[in-house]
Amino acid sequence: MGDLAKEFVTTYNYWVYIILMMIGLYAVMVKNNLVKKIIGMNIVQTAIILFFISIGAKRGATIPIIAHGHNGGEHAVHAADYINPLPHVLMLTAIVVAVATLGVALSLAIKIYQEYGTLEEDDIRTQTREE
Amino acid sequence: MTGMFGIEYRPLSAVLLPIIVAFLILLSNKRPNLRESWTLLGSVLLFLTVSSMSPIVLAEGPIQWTWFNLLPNIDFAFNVDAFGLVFATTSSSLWILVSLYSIGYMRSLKEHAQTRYYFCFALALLGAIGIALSSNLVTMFVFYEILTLSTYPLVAHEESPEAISAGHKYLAYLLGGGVFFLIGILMTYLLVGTTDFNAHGILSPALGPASKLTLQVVFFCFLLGFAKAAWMPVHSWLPSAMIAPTPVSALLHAVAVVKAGVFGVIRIVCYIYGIDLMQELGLGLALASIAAFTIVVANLYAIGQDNLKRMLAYSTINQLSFILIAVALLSPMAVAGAMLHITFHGFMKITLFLCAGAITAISGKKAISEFKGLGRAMPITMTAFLIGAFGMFGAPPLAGFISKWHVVLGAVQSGQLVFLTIILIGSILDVVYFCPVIINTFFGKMPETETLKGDLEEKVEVYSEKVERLETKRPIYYFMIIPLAITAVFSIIFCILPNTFSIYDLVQMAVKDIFGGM
Amino acid sequence: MNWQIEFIILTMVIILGIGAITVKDLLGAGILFGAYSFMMCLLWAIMGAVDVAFTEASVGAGVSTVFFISAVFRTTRGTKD
Amino acid sequence: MNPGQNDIIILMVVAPLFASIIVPIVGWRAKKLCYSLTILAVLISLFSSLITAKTVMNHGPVQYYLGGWKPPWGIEFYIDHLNAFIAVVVTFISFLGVIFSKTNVENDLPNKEGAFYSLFLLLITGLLGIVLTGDMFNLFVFLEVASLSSYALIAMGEKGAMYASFRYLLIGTVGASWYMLGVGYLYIVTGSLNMANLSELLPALYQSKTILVGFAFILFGVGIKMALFPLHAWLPDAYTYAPSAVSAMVAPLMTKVMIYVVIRVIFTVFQPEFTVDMIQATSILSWFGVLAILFGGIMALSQTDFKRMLCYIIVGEIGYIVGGVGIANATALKGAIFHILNDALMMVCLFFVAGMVMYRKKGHRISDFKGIFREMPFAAIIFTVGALAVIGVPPTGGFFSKWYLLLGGIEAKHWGFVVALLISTLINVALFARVFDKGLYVHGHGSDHSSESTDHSSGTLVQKTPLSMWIPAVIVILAILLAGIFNQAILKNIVQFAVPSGL
Amino acid sequence: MKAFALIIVILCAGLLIYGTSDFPPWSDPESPASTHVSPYYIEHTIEDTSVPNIVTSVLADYRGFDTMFETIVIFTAGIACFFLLRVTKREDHESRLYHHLVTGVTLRIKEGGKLPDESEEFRRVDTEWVPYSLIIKITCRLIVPFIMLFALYVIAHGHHSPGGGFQGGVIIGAAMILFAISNDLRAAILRLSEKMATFFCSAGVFIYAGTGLLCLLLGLNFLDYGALAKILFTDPVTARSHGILAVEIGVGIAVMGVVVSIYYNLSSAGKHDEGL
Repeated sequence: MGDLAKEFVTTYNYWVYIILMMIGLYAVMVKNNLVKKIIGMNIVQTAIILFFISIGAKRGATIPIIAHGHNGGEHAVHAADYINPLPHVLMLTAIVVAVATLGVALSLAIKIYQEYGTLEEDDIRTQTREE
Repeated sequence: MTGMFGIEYRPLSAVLLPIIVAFLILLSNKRPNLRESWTLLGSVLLFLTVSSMSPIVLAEGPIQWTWFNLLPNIDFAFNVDAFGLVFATTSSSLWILVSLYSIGYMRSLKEHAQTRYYFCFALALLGAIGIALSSNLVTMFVFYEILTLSTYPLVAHEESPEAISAGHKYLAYLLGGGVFFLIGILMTYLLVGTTDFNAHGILSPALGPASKLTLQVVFFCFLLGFAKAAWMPVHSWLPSAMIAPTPVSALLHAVAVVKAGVFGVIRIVCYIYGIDLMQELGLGLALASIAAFTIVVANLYAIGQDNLKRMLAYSTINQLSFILIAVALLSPMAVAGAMLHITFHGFMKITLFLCAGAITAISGKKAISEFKGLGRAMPITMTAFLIGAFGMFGAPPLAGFISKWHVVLGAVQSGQLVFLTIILIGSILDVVYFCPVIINTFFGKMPETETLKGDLEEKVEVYSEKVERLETKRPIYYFMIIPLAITAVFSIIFCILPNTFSIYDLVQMAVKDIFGGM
Repeated sequence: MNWQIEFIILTMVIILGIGAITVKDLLGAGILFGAYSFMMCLLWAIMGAVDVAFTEASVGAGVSTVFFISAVFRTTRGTKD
Repeated sequence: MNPGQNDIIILMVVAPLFASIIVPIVGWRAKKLCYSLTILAVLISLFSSLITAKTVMNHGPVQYYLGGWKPPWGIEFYIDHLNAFIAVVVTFISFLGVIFSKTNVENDLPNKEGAFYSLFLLLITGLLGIVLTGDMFNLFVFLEVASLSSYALIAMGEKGAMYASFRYLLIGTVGASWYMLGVGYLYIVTGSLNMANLSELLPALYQSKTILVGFAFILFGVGIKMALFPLHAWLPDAYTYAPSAVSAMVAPLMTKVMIYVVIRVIFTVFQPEFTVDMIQATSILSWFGVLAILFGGIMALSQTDFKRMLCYIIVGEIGYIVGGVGIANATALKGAIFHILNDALMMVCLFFVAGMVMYRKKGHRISDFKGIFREMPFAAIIFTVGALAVIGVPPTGGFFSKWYLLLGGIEAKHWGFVVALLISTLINVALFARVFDKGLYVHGHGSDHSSESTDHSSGTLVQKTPLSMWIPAVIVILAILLAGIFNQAILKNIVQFAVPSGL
Repeated sequence: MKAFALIIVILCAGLLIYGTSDFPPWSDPESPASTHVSPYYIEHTIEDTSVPNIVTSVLADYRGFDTMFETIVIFTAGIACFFLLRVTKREDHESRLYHHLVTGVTLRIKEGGKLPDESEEFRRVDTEWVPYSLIIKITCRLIVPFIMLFALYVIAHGHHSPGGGFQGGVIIGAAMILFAISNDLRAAILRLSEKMATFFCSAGVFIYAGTGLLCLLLGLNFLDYGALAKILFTDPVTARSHGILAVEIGVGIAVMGVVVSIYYNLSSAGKHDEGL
C-alpha cells in the first residue's frame, strides 16, 4: 500500500504541476482583473519551478550540502548521495526572475489604475475604444 | 584613352550622368534657370556620350563594363551592343528636345513642383538608359523598377484625385508586372544559372531538364512583366497615364517607358529565348496573336476617342503591338523593322504628342472636336502634326514607311500572310482615326466669338476671319514650337537617310548577330 | 509518513491556487497567493531543495505578498471576478 | 588560442552592463553625461562585436568559458558565423538607436534620463547575451533581462502604452516560461543545458515524446516572443505606443533576435534530420510564415497609423524570415539570415522616420505625413529609401534577401511561400504609396496651383530636426544601400557559413 | 473567450501529459539528469571551491554568469519600477493629515492650505491613518535589528548551509519593509533614502560584475575567481571560496536595495510620501 501510494504521489507531482500550470494559464487568459492575471502568471512560473525541482529529486539522496564539508578531502563524495543541485540553482534564478517580473507587473498595474481608474480589463477596453 | 571618358567607362558615365543631373536639379531647387540649364546640359552630354559609343560598337563590337558582383554569376554590368544603342540613342536624343519643350510647357502653364518634375524626369532617363545598356536581366530589372517608380510622381503630377488614382493604376500595373518579371528572372536563373543576354538565346539548354510548358509559362511571366509594352489586356494604364503633363506623355509614354517594355520583349525573345527556341516552343505565334488582337482592338478604341491625348495613347498601343508582331514573326527583316520602328515611331509619336501639348498649352483645347480652324492659328504645329500622322500609317516620304516596309517584307519572308493582312488593316485604320483631326484642323472653321483659355494672362478673342498667329505670340512658346518642328523634320530625314545617328547600321548589326545575316 | 504530508501539501497547493484566482477580494487573493507560495516552499523543503525553499519562503511568501498588498492598497480591492 | 585573446568577446556584454549600473548613479548629478556614457558603452560593444566577427571569419568559431569552467559544467559563449553576424547587427542597430534617443528622452522623460539609459543598456545587454550564449538556461536569463527592460521602456510611451505593455508582459512572461519548460523537458532526458552538448546527446533520443514536447514548447515560447502569427497579438499595440526612441530600437531587434533563437534551436540544438525530416516542424513553420506574411500585409493595409502599419509590416517580415527558415534549404536560409540584417535596417530606418515626424508634428498617423516632402525633405528621403527597401527594390538590401528567399522557395517548390512573398511585395507598394501620396502631393484637388511657394504652412515650422536624429538616419540609409550593393561580400564571407552544415 | 481559453489550456495539458509519458522514472538515481552533468558538481565542489553547499558553489561559481544576470534581472526590475512609477513633481494640492503632538489632535489640511512646518509640534501622518498600536511599533523596532543580523548570517554562512546572497538580501529588505510598515514610509525613507537604496542596487551589481572584471584583468576568464589568488595571496581554491563570498555579498546588497526600492515605489505609487 505504502509503495503504491508513494508511486502515485510521486507521479502526482507531475500531475500537480500540469494542473497548476493550466490554472495559471487559464487565469492569464480569462480573468478580467489585472491583479488576477498577475497571480495567474505567477502560478505558471511556480508550476514550472515545481517541475524543475521534481527533476532534481533523487531516491536515497539527501540535501545537496556535503556533510563534513570542512575537511572534505578525507571523505569520498558519491554523487548518488546528494540530490541533483543543478535544478535548484536554475530555480533560484527562476524565482528571482518571477519576483522581478511581479514587481514590474504590479508597477504597471498601478500606473494603469492611475490612468484608467480601474483594473478590470473590459472597462479599460471600453475606455480605449471610446477615444 | 583612360580615365572617366575611356571607352570602357562610357556606359558608366552614361548611367551616372542622369543621376548627377538629378541631384544637381534637387540642389538648385530655388533657382529655376540654373535648374533647367542642368537638365539641358545633362541631356546634351548624355546624347554625346551615347552617340560616341556607336562608332566604337560598330567597329569593335560590344563595350562591356562590369561594376560589381550582384549575385553569384550575376554582375551589375553593362554591355553596350548595337540593339541597346538604338534604344539609348533614341531616348537620349529625344531627351534634349523634350527638356527644351518642358521649359516652354511648364512655364507657360505655371505648373507647381517643377523641381520634382525635372528630378523625376532625369531619374526616368536613368532608367531608360540603364535598361538599354544593361547586360543581364537583373541589372535590367534594377533600372526597370527605377523607371517605374520615378515616373509615378510624374503621372500623378497634377495631384488631383483623378491624377493620383491614375498614378495608382500605373503603379499597380507596372509593379505588378515587375513581380512577374522577377519570377521570370528567378526561373531563368534557376534553369540555366545565368541571366546574361546572348544573341543566340541562353535558355535553349534548359529545354531538356525543364518541360516545354515550363518555358512557355516563364515566357508569359516575362510578357506580363513587360506590361510597359501595353499589350492588351494589360494596356489600360497607358490611357489613364495621359493625365500627366504632356512632355511626360511625350517622352515617357511614347518613348522611354513603353519602348522599354517593347525593348524588353525583344531582349527576351531574341536574347534570352533565341529565335530557334521561340520557334520550337511555338511562342512566336502566341505573341503574334496577342499583338494582332491588340492592334485591331486598339485601333477601334482610337477611332472613338475625342480627347487627343487619349487617342494618341491608343495609337501608341497599336504601334507597340505592331513592333511586337514584327518581332513575333521571327524573320530577320521583320526584326530589323521592329528595331527600326522603336526609333522611328519614337520620333513620329513624340511629334504628335508635342503638338498635342502645344495645342493644349497655347490654345487650351483638349478635345478633337474643338480643333476647328486651328490649322490656321498654329500652322507650324499642325503641319508637324500632319507629318506625324502620316508617318503613323507609313506614307512614303516619312520614317514610318521604312520600318513598315521592312516588317511587311519580313512577314512575306516568314510566310505569315494572316499577320501581314492584319498589319495592313492596322495601317488603314490608322488613317481612319487620324482623319477627323486633320479634317477638323485644316478644313473646319473656328466658331466665332470663342475664347481661347490657354493664355492665363490675357484672353484672346479669335475669329474665323482674322486668325491670330497664336504660336508665336509669346517668346516662351518658341520653346515648344522648335522641338516639335525638329522632330517633324527628323521624321522626314529618317526616311531619306535611315542611317542618321547610325541607326540603320546598328540595327543591321544587331540582326546579323541574332540571325547571322539579313 | 512522508508521502501523506506531501500528498496533502500538493492538494493544498492546488486548492490555494484555485482560491487565489477565484476569490472576489484582491487583498484576499494576495494573501492566498502568499499561502500558496508558502505551501510550495514546504513542498520543496520536503523534496530536499532547501535553498530553493528558503528563497521561496523569503521571496515568494514574504516579499511578493507585501508587493501584492501594496499594489492592492494603491489601486482597488474589489473586483468583478 | 590563449585565453586572453578572446577577452574582447566578453567586453561586448560587459561594457553595456557596467554602463547600465553606473548610469543611474551618474544621472543624479550630470544628466548630460548619461547619454555620452551610453554611447561610449555601445560603441565599445560595437567594436568588440566587429572584432569578434573578424576573428570568427578568420579562425572559425570561438568559445569563451565563463568562470573558466568547461562546458557542459560551466556556461560558455559559443560564437560561430551566425552569432557573430547577428551580434554585429544588434550592436550596430543599438548604436544608432542610442544616438537617436537623445531628443526623445530629453523632451518626453524629464528627470528619468538615468533610468531610461540604464534600461536601454540592459536591453542591449540582454539581446547581446541571447545572441552570444551557448547555454539554454542562460539564454532564458538574458531573455528576461531584455524583456523586463523592454516592458518598462515601452510602458513610458503615449497614452495606451501602459496597458499595451502590461499585455506584452503577461504574454511575454508566459512565452518565456514555456521556453523554460521546454528546456526542462530537454534537461530531464539529457541532463545537459549546453547547446553543443545537447546537440550531441539528442540524436539518440529523437524518438522520445518528451523531446518532441520540449521542442514544441521551446518553439511556442520563442514564437510568442517573436510575434509569429497567430501569437503576434501583443506586438502592434506595444510598439505603436512606445516612445519613438524605444520603438526604433526594440521593434527591429527584439523579434530578430528571437528568430535567431529559432534558427539556433532548429538547426543547432536539434539537427535538421529531426526538425526537417522526422517531425517536419520546419514545413509547418513555413506555412505559419506564409500566413504571417499575408495576415501582416492585409492588416497593415487597414491601418491609419504609421507606426501601427509598420508593426504589421514587422509581423509580415517575420513571416518572411520564418518562412525562409521553414523552407530549410541552404538558399532560403541564406536569404532568411541576410534578411535579418536587412529587415533590422529598414525597420530602424522607418521607425526613425516615425520618430522624426512625431517630433515635428506630435503624431504618427499617416495624415501627419502630409507635406513631409516639403517640410522635412530629409525625413522624406529617409522614408523613401526605407520604403523602397521594404518593397524590395534593388539596389537596396531588401531586394537581395528577397531574391534568395524566392530562389529558395522555388527550389523547394514551396509555391505558397513564393506567392505570398510576391503578394506581400505588392501590398507593400500599396502601403507605402499611400504614405507617399500624403507626403508628396500637397496641392491636391486642383485647388491651389499657385506655383512653387514654400511658405504654405505659416508658422507651424517648429524646431529643426536635431543632429542626433539625422546622423543615425543617414548612417542607416547608407547601410541599407551598402548592404544591397555589397551583398555578395556579406553573403560570401559570413552568411554562407552561418547556414547550418546539415543542409 | 472562456471556451477558447479552455480549449487551449486543455490542449496544452494534453501535450504536456503526452510528453510526460517518456519521462525517466521519478527520483531515479540513474536518470540522465542525475548522471550526466550534476555528479561533477557534487564530486568536485570541495576540491574546486571548498564550498560544501553545492547549490552555492554551482550558483556562484560554476554557473556564476547565470547568477550575475539573475542579479541584473532584479536590478532591472528595480530600475524599471522607479522608471515607471516615480513621480518627481511635488503635488502640493493634496490634502494631508497632521498630528499635533502636544494636544493629540489630528488636523486635516485641505487642498492648497498652508502646511505647518514639520517641527516638534506637528508630525505628518498618513491620509488613511489609524492610530498605531504601540506594542507592534516597538516590537517591530526591536525585532528589525535581529532580523538583519540573521540576514547577515545567512549571507555569510551560505557556503555551509542553505542561504546566501539572495535570501539574505531579501531578508534585510524585508526587515526594512517591516520597519516601514510598522512605522510609516517617511520614517523608513529617513533611514534609508531612495538614493541610498538605488546606490545599493548599483553597488551590489557592481561588486559582482567588478569581481568578474577583476578576474579578467588578472589574466583569467571573466568570473574565474581563481585569478583572485594573485591578490589574496592564497591558493586558487580558497580564492574561489572568497570570490564566492564577495559575489554573495554583492548579490545581497543589490537584492536588498532593489526590494526596498520596489517597495517604496509600489506602496506610495511613486510619490514616496505615504506608504502602507
